[in-house]
Amino acid sequence: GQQGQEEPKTDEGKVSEFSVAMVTDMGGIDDKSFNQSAWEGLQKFGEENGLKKGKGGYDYLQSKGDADYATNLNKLVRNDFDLIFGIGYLMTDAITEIAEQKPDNKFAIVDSVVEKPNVASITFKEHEGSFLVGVVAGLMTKTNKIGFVGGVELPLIEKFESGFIAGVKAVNPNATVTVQYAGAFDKADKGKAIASSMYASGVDIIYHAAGGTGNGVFSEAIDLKKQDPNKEIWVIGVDRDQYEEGKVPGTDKSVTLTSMVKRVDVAVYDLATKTKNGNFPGGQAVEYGLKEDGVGIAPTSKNNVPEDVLKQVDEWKQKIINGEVKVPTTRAELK
Amino acid sequence: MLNILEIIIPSAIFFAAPLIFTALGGVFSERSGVVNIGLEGLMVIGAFTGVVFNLTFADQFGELTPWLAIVVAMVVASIFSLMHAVASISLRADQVVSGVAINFLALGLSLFLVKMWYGKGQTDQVQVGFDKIDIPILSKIPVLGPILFSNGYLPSYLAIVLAFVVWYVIYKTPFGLRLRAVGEHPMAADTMGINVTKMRYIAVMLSGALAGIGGSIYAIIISRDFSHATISGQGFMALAAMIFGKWHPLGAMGAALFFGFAQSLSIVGQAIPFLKNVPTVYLLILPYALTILALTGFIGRADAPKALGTPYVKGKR
Amino acid sequence: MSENRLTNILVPVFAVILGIIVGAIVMLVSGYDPIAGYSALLYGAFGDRYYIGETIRQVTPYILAGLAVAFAFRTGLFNIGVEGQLIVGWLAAVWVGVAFELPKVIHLPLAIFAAAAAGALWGFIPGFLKARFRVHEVIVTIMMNYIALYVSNAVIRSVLSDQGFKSEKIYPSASLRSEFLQSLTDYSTLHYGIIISLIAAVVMWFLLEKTTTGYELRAVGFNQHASHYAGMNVNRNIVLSMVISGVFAGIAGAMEGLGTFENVSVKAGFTGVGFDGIAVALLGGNHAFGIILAAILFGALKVGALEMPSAADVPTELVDIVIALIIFFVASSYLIRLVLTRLKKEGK
Amino acid sequence: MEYVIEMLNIRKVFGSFVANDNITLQLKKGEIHALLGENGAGKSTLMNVLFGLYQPDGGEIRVKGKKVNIPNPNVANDLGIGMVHQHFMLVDTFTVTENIILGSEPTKSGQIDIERAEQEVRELSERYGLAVDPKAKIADISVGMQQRVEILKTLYRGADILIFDEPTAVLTPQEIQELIQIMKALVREGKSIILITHKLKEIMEVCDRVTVIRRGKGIGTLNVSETNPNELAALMVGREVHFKTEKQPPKVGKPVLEIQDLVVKDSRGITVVDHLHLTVHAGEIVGIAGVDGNGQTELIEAITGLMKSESGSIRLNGKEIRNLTPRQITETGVGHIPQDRHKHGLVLDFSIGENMVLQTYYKEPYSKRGVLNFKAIYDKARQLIQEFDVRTPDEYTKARALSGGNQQKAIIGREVDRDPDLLIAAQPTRGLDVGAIEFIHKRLIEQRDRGKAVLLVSFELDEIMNVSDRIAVIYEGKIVAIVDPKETTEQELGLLMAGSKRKEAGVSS
Ligand SMILES: Nc1ncnc2c1ncn2[C@@H]1O[C@H](COP(=O)(O)OP(=O)(O)OP(=O)(O)O)[C@@H](O)[C@H]1O
Ligand SMILES: Nc1ncnc2c1ncn2[C@@H]1O[C@H](COP(=O)(O)OP(=O)(O)OP(=O)(O)O)[C@@H](O)[C@H]1O
Ligand SMILES: [Mg+2]
Ligand SMILES: [Mg+2]
Repeated sequence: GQQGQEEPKTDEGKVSEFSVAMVTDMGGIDDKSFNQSAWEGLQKFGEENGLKKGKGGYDYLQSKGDADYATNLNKLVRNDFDLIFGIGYLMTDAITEIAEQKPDNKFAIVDSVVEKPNVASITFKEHEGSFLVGVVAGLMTKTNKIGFVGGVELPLIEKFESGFIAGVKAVNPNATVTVQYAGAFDKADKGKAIASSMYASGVDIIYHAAGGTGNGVFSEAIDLKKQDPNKEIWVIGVDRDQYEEGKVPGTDKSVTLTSMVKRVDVAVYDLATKTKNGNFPGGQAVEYGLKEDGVGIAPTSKNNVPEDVLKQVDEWKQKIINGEVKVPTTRAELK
Repeated sequence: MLNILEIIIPSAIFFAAPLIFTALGGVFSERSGVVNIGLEGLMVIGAFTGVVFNLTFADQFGELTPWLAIVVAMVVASIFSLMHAVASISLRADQVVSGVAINFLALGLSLFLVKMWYGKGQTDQVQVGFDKIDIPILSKIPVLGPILFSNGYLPSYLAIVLAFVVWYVIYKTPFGLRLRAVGEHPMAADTMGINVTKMRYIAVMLSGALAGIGGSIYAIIISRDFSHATISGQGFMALAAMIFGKWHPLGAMGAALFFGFAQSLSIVGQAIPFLKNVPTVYLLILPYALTILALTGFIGRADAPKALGTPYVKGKR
Repeated sequence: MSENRLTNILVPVFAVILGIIVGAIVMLVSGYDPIAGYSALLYGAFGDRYYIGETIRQVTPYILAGLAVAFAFRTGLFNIGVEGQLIVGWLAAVWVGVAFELPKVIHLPLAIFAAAAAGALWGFIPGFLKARFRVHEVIVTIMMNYIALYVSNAVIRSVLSDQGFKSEKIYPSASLRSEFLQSLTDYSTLHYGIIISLIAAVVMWFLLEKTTTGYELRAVGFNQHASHYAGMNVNRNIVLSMVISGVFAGIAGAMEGLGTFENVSVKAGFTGVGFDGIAVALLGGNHAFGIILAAILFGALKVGALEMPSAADVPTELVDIVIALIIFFVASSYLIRLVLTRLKKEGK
Repeated sequence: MEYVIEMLNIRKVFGSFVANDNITLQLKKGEIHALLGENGAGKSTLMNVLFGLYQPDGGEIRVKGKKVNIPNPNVANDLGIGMVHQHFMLVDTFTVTENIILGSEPTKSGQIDIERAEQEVRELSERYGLAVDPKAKIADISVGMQQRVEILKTLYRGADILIFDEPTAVLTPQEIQELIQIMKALVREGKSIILITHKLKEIMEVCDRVTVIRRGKGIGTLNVSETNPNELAALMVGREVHFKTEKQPPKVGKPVLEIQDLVVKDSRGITVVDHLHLTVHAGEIVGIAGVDGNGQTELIEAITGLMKSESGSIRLNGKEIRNLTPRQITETGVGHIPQDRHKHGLVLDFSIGENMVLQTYYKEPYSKRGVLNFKAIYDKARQLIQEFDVRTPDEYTKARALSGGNQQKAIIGREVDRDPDLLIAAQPTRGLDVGAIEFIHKRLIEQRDRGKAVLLVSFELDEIMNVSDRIAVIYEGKIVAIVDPKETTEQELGLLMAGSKRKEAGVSS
């Protein structure tokens, strides 16, 4: 029957209290990317509402493979969490299926859209954020050669790519952007090799949207910087403020020019609060852009980016917010 | 074109180095007659130890840290390889099986410890790595200098040097002669008063040590942290390189360099004009397809050491 | 004879027990509560009908992957390529599943057949190269794994989707799922694949032990010269062995594609099922029925593990350690046999 | 006259099986001492104990009067004991020198001093007239040469007590003669030798004393001068043994095997069978005499389809079978007792039963529509084990566990039972004791009397002389002579085999 739920094996979870949990993809809550960011949001929410980690409070489950998504989501359902997040587009199918099976539970998915009455979808306007870091790159490149390293060639990543290129072109039409995909989000060696070939061919700024593969980009930039400290090369971080990742050992410098931050934490926090207060946006697709502060450039940017550049970035930001500029989300739109 | 080579060759060498170390380890083990599918796992242990040591002691040892990290990784991995030795030599285990066990155990254990010590799925980024260097004189050679001896990492070059050292040890020294004898015809070696068990233990531990180095330099130079994805298949590629190289140190090195070249070609290729509009998938499968072709075509069959995979039991024919 | 068989059964049992004990010790020394850990594991695997369903679902591909590895083993070949054969099988099954809509009686078998064929092809290549050029099957199968991974990803992107990361959902007519099983196990992803894999086990046993084909395959596995002398076609048997092994692996892929996921998506890395298959085969003593038991054990461990972090906050990796230890003890069965024979002697 | 070696009441047990049961053997300085016994009597075991490969479970060993214990071969070497093993202990991929110095390599600054080693080897081999090339790879040299390398290994380590385990089982008559000279030279140089052999003739020829063991028990030691082959045979088997297997004159029928102009090239493209003609009729045994490596092996592999031939024709009962597959050939009625029982003859990890249907498993009654019928298979196995007196616990035992002799009986049983028109027997009695040999010869003659054609290849001249009705001498891939055993002598054959004297190859072939 539809009402398949059973009592959780321990009833410590008090029904009165609001409990929320999330399932990560293979990244885990420390992937220096959206999983981690999401967990930070959830923790913030938990602490502010005096919840404790675990059943009946706030919690997470990490997946070790595609096969685990459904199982993990179900686990949380069976533990009676009131709101359950699936983090990452990989979770789409699992959420869709389980949402159907458990119409009385509330779900949310990040980075993808699921049209079910009991699912709230959270997506981001990565292209907008990418546009801004594109502006930074366009203004700061010395060689007029800029690089973009993507993880897997997906519509999602294409948003980063197109937004970024648009940003560059907007401020520096005769700069060229070399685009290359590593084919994976967890192949640091490929990231490093790609970066090495890009820098060697004169590129001086690389924007990566490649998760763990990006680590390779950083390590290459750092090694080059160590070899020749006055070499002008930069990396633009993604998802979170990656200033730390760019730190050059033995110095206080970082090769991280700026980062396109994607405030999954904010979004998760918002949605959890909304739901707690009884207005769960079921069936809706909430999109977080510059306007909602869902995306933007990292505050640490000022360390390496001069004032005037940041000023221009702000101007573009306004233009986008008030609709003067429409940022492309696909290569097609870019043309 | 030259410029392209300057990009491809260094990254080829840099891809190859960890494979070379590990494959050389494999040569020792299998030359003594012990199959070592466990290279992958031993690399994992090496990577794990290298990174953890580096993170923990960076402040004490400063620039020395990565080198010490390699040494420690080497030691720990060779101790770990003892399990394989005990199982497959003393307990007459099926060597493939115990190798598989090593692989599972290495990954499970190291991730378990990472979760325990760092409370998360991967370690932090190591701060002190190896520096890119231009080899003093050599890098000044016209043409070749920039292609072969610039923008490299010292460990990469050491790997190549080591291959020749191993070749010398295996083919020129009494130890090498005995090692090969033990792998070809242990009973003959035994009747000549060679301690088969001891030789095989040494060989397996050497393979552990070298795989440990391979894993640690991979982690420290490339991924800079340790996670489930750090070592994913490199051990098997090293195994392939060893067989591809016909259980010969220089052959193994050649094969590893070949893999490295194909790898970097598949990546850098996308930047090369005439390869630009080739679909990426072809470049991605290039290394593996090439290897198969090479083996089928000009390399032909390789002859494994005769006693490979068979535990030695006194007085049994 | 029978005593021998008894030891052959006792060895893995002891191995499992030892593995679990050492696992407990590991938990103790690293400050976790073994009781809590294992009871969480147990609950997560068999705690209620949902978990049982999930466990069986996980067991399904394990059985087939184990059979694939074992079949090659028994004929003297080491097929590390099960992973790759599984991936192409998965792809092929889903391809057929989404390509057209047919009556179930045709569509489902067709999809499974496609998977088997794909796996067979992926096994044929290393088999052929071994037979024709004496190329070491271990390398070729390793290489074929990567090729399978990248090719299937490429196909998913360009053929099965428009630059997307996953295919459409397969038509119900090709699905192994069923309302009945779902209601039975409260919406677990359990599907009819388990029946197929059990049948496969019987097939393997019969083929290898009872038929002339199996006799030839085993003979070639043991001694190629004698087989040649006896008038068997050695090369043909090598190829055949890899092909059949690939068929099992391919069907394992179909289980994922038509049952567990009902689609196929771009993979960042290997599924691991193929490699776990090696472990399953080894623990199962490369014997069809042993493999079923081994698959059940590993399936339960894998699924149960997911409960450990939340319920006992023990890292799931503990299970991988236990599995590794079990394999290790099986490998070192000589030790256990020694002990057993001692015991027997005492008994007399 | 003091003893250099005394093995007193040596006992060695494998599990529950007593391989040596209080055996005593005493070796005098400068003598050649024979150790005689059936297959599995315990000879190799006893010697392995002396050489430190096995530890005795009882008894004591004295070397030059001193009580010693020999935990490993090193100690044996230090005591001056060297062993030439029955199954050679050589690494094929190594050179002669590498094999000899293995374990005690001369070095120069950590590196093997190969030149010096080769020099020493050359000197040694000249001193004893062994004539081996220090640089040659083991894989490329003849069995006889390999054995000399084994001898050099012991001499290199300064052994003065040498153990030879069945050294002549693998040698050609010429090589045997040379070996005997070598042994005599060794004794002249003051060495003492223990010789294991099944060949009484050799014992009579070279040995001073002989110790006989049966089923692991010592029977006694005799002076060779005071005994004779029949007595020795009786002592070791425990019953009367007939060497000359008596047989009726052959009833020769129509030609069964007709070979014309057969040319076979080996893997390196060298012609090894060279326009060979040979005919074998129903009801006769044709023995092929020849020195190893004159094309015997290739001839047989060509007939049985294990090897492709270049040109010519091979007809069986008039049907052309050249270059058919082994199976097609077997089915046209060829039985083959292969030279290497472990490589070709058996699947050692199959049970005896499974081995008994190696060529017939796909036929009724052993299988129906591709499904094996194990009852039929094991019934057959039981019957053959019975008929051919294969000593084995049961038909489910793995072939590996049987002694060479019993493995051989099993193979012969299988081949004979298929009732082929042509039975090819290659080295059918190599390494077997006289009892087993007698049995096998009986079976071959039985086949011939049942009107079958038998082709026998052997390096053992007396076997050839004994069993054959006609002897074809093969030399450099050609049949250079067809002789009647009753009208020839070993001397003549030896010369023919050496290719020196050419007798008109009777056109009868
Ligand atoms: N390592 C062993 N383990 C168990 N049994 C053994 C072992 N070696 C020999 N035997 C048994 O001991 C008996 C004597 O073996 P041994 O090799 O001494 O015979 P042998 O006299 O050399 O025979 P042959 O004339 O065939 O060489 C055999 O019957 C064999 O079954
Ligand atoms: N490890 C062992 N376990 C049991 N029996 C053994 C073992 N090693 C040798 N034997 C047996 O010891 C006996 C003597 O061994 P050996 O190899 O000399 O046999 P063989 O009859 O001389 O055959 P061949 O000399 O042709 O190889 C044989 O019965 C052999 O099967
Ligand atoms: Mg013997
Ligand atoms: Mg013998």
